Amino acid sequence: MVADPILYVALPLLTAFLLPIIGKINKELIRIVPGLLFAFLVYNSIALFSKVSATHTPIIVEIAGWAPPIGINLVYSSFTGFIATIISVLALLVWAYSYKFKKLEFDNSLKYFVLLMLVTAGSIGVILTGDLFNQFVFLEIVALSSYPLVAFYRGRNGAEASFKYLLVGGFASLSILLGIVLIYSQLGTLNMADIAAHIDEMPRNIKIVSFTLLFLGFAIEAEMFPLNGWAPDTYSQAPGPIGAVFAGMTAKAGIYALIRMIYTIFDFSGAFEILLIMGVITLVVSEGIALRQENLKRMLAYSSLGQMGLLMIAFGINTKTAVIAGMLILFNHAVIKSLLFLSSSFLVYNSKDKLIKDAYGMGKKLPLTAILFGIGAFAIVGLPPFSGFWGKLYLLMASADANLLGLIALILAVSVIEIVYYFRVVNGVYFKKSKTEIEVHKPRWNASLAMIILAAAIIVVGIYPNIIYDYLVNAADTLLDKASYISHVLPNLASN
Amino acid sequence: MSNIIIILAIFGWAILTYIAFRLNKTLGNIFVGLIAVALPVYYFTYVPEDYSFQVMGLTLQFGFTSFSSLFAILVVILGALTLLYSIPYMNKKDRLGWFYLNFLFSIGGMLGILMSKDFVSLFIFWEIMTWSSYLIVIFSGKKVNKVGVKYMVYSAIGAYAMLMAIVLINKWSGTTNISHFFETFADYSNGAKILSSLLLLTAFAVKSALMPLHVWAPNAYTNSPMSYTSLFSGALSKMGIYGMALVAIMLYTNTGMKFFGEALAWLGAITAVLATFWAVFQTDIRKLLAYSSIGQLGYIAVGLGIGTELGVMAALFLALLHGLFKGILFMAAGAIEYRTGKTDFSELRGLIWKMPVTFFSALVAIIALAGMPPLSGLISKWLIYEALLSSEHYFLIILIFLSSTAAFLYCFHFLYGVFLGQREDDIEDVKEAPALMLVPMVLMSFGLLALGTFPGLIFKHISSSMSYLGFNDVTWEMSVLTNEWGNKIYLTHLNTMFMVVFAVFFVIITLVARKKTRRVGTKDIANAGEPILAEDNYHFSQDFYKPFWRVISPVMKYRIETFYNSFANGIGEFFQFFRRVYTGNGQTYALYVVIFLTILFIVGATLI
Amino acid sequence: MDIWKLLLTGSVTTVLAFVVGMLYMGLRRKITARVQNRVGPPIYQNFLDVMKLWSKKSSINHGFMQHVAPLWMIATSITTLMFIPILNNGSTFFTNLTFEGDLIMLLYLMVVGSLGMALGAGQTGNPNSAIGVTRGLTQMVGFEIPWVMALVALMIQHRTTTVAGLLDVQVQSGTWLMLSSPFAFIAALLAIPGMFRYSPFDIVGAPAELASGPISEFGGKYLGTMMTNGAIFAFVKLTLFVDIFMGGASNLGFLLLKTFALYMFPVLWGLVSPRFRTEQAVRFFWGWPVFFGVLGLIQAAI
Amino acid sequence: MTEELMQQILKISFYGASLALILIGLYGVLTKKNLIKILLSMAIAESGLNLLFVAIGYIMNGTAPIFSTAVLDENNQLLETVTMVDPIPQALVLTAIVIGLGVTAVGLALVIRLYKHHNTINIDEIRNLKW
Repeated sequence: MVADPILYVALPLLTAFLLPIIGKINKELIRIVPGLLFAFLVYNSIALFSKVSATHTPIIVEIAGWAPPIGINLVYSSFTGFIATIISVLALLVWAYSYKFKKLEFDNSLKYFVLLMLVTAGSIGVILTGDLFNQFVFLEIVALSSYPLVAFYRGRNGAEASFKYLLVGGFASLSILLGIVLIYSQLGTLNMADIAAHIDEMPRNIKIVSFTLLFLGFAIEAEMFPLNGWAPDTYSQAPGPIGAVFAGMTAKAGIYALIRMIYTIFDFSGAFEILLIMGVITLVVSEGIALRQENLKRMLAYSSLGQMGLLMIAFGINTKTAVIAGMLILFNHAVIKSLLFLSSSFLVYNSKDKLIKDAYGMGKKLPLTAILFGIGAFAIVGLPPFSGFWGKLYLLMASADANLLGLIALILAVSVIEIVYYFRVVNGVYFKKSKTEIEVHKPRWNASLAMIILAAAIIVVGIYPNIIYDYLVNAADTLLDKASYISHVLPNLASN
Repeated sequence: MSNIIIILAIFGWAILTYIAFRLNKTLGNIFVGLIAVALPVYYFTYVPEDYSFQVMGLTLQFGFTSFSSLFAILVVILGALTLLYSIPYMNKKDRLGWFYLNFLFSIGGMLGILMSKDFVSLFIFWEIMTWSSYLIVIFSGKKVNKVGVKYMVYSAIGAYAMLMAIVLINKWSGTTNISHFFETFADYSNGAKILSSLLLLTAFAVKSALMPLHVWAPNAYTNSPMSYTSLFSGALSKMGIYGMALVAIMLYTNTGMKFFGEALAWLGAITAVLATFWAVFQTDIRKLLAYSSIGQLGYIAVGLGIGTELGVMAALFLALLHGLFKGILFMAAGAIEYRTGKTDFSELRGLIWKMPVTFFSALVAIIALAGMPPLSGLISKWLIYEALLSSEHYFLIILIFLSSTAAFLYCFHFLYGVFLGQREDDIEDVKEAPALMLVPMVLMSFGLLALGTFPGLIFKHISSSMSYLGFNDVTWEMSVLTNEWGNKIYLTHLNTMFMVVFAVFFVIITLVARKKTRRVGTKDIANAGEPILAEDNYHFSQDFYKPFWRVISPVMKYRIETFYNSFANGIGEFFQFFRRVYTGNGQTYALYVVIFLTILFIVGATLI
Repeated sequence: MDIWKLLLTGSVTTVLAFVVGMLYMGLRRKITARVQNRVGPPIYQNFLDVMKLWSKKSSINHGFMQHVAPLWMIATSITTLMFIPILNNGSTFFTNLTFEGDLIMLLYLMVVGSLGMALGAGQTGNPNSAIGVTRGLTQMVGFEIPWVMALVALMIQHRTTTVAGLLDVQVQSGTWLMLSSPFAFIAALLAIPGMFRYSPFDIVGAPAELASGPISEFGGKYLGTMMTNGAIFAFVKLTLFVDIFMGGASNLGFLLLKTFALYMFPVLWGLVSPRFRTEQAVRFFWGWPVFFGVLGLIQAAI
Repeated sequence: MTEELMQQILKISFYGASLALILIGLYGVLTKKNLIKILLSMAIAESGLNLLFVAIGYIMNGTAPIFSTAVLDENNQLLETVTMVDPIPQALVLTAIVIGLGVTAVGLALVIRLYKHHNTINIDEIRNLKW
């Protein structure tokens, strides 16, 4: 079978548009075809990623035969491939999970899967593309398909959340577009490598303005405080699996765009400090606010924001160890937070307000889901032998290397807060009596399987992290080596 | 290789046990019994080997040192006995598989800690031990948040202090190897020395419930099943002592930072005094024992803090001994709970008639705890006092003495309140605990008796482990104790004397007027001429040490716990206020974006 | 160690302690009576009492712990006695086990009897007994502190923990420790009444409140044993104190003189003082005695 | 000279107009309480942005960026250079317009949903999700 980065984007988009037609043939195909697609994406990832890992050179695809900087290109390197692989695996699991999810309520699987495919394609596109405007377009695809997903259920406040997202997301797109316009006006190119190679030709003022605008736009997508007001609402109102999608895909796309911009495109060393400081603020504020949440999904959302803060810290420190830590946290966040969102959806399946109280007593009624949620909670607070621990350890080691003692203490203090609110929930799930009589909904085997795979990944990576360590190191090397990125994308530039 | 295998085998067996309990309770119990037997057998027969491997670019190393194997003995023996004890004790409960899973995980975690030769694996096993013990603390499902989360939070504070120390050490010395850290510690800058050692000390102090980090302990000890609390207080808290010994001796005593050792000793002494005072006023036997544990751990900290040869010897001896006698006492409390379902002094009385074996085990343990001859407690106390005397700690010794004198109060309270006093009809149905619960208690009682006269049995191990800490050729004799001034006590003579006189008088007093000795009930007492009615009970259980309370209540009203609670609440309230940032109005969020952009422009103008 | 010699000297010492203790207690009753303007019993009255108790045919027993409590106490007292030097001249006759233990051990050994007593009293089921025991233990926490402070001061100053060592110090320097370490002596002296539990520290027995407290359920042979023990233990305490602070004695005459002089201190104090409440007693001991104890420690430190 | 001046003035007026549009849009988004007005303000800001983008690529007297007839000499050299506006901004703006349209459409759909759910389109009253 063929494996090509372009398929990541092309196939889901194509399938998304064909799906209504396929649906006419057989209703069941609406559910099956996306699964086949995602399975193919996973295959695609594995094939490409193993190739990239073996050769240590990125695969660069020039779309429509135009070589960069004129044409649009996709860059599949150890770094982007790692994230793309996570996203495609996650997409497959989310598909498996949401196969017939809430089917009884109303059957809207066509919309759902179309949107899911669009989000996946958009997220992977953001990560793979080597063109700034193209990245903007993919981000907009992500955003545009996220808005309806958030407002998917009629009965909830989804529309409200979606509208807030749209409002802030509108700012993001304005800001990004403006930044792109400024860069284009000065350099006349939109290719990232090309911009990076010529960035010092830009007047300083315009460089700063465009940097600021791009930073703002991507920071909104990356859920940086205080730009993340929309995020808790969307996480809590979207359908259960979509929470996992947001945590594992769209937020990843946002943070990727942010770090790609800071690491590769611009050459501001102060940008790392901004990222670091904003990460710290995001972390502390979000985890602190999560402390007294009554809504389970909202609590998870704030916790997710906190993890994004950790990611920003990791990438803000800007050393190799820190980037490895960042990749690990990115992996953990994608896997663990997805598991938490997926399992918590069943804990509060039939509850209207998704309150933590409603999950009480589910330990007996939904033993498997509860234990999976428990594993997720243990992992996210960083207890060994779960994978969350290694991320935290590496981040701390990176902070220590950078002489940031206060940061270490702060991260650890925040972890204590995390323990408090997560363990309260887990305890409640197992030991508190359920007060209201809420009908439980047992996960189907496909949903269980998706969650078990995630949990298994957490445990396996936790016990034996060496299996991903080499990939992480490669990814970190790739991200940090700006020159080789440019030279790989623009082989002619060096000779000129 | 064999080192890490034993840990993995325990973890694997834990999971197998879990599965076995899901299939069949008897099968599960057989699995538990097997590991209980296999653990000591394997431990005492295998040949240790070092092993190391790479994880995430870090080197993890395993292998027992002469020092850690001392604690491993305690863990293995106490672990095996508590497992045996658990079989009947937990038999009526649900979710047994879950219980034993965590039980075995915490044993494996403890052995892993002792086996770790580098900080990262130490931390990993430390955390495994912590969460598995946490899961047992909340096993009963009662007070899960108030007690369980509190335990987890304090443990996390400790563990994270350790983690911070680890990453700093890794940065400073480029490796996380423990012995390398100790060897190069002298080269560190002063700030690094103080910071790293204090962080490590905090971590270990939490586990060993040193004040002011003890807050979790009484409730956590009380809340977990007694069969586990035996291990919890007896062995698990000793992991803190293990680390504390390393820090206190390797870092403070051996590198001339005596001041911190002194501070540790003072903290230990204050812990001993205050915890003992609190133990005196407890009305629940489990809490009494829990506070008593804290106090005893304080003694150990004193011994480690002063860091002289005798002091360390005393601390290590007491650490092992405490495992034994507190093990017995918690088991006894468990047996009482098992048979009567009660643990409050106001509901218990007169059980000596019904549970004599439990009583005598508890009596032996209490005598050892109080430090009286002819049992081994005397030796630990003696060593501590001699250590303090010869290192001229005038006031510390007074504090310790105050604490151990006050300990008599709760010792009597425990024995009297539960086993003695006026019998009542409600205990008529109570039976002696099952044999499998008695066996561990009795075995450990014999251990205490033997050590009371022949402490050399343990001194042998202690002296070899102290060579690891830098005390070479520690002198010891089988049953003679010698202090630094050459004063000796001959335990054989003392104990023989006592027992012979006791035996002689026992014969005399039993034989004299044997036939005319009337055995009467406890309601047949001198009561100003008034007979006690059947429905009355004059058992003394309320306000047991009221006068003493009146004396020391001015001190006792200051509780660090209230301070911690208000601090935690303050944090919660602060963020509660902060939540209002998220107003729920989309326009406000848009406004934030604009404000952020403005700030970013201002900051951005300074970018290079 | 020659067992037979120990048996002989030990027995003699025990008998000596018993007789002296009994006589002192008789004297106390006599003196008390005289001060209160009564005739009082003859000083040998206590011997008669013990004989009567031992020869009583019947006794009440509530259980095993009550059975062993008295002999627990007497075993403690006799064992303790064996470890205390009676004379300071190195006489081999009264050596017993003197050189095989030290003060710290003695401190602990001396409370073993109290534990036995407490358990025995506890088993009788009489609430007065238990109350008495709690009071006794509380009071013990009080007086042990100044007492130990004094001992610690001496032990550290003279770098020995044995009674024999402290005796040697006094013999060689020719000065009693009560003169060279006056503060420690005062602290210890003030603790003595607490040990003897005479008024104002008779809160354990407290005849009017507790009906003689812990011993209220003991009779016959049990009470006889306890009285015997009381006599021996009184001698033990006095001799120990004399050994430590008053230079010991080179012959039995001096020993009697010094111990009697010391014994009069709690007795005479008791005659003129009403009973403290428990907390008052503890507060008393933690007041001036501790103050002097601290002074003693400071003196030793300097 | 005058042509260059003209070009400058034109550019500046283009820039000014687009900036004004963006600011108007921002003002509307931040102050208007009506959801539809907010959406419209966003659309205004976006068109301002698009205008800016096109203006950057604009060259005075340039033709549309379409290769129609190239006048070549026998050596295949261009005889006459045709001034074309930069094609890329136009292409990109086209995309941006489409995206903006999509956003507006979704937004309006959401407004309908919100109106059904809350019976109001005042943004201050739609605050079920907070804190």
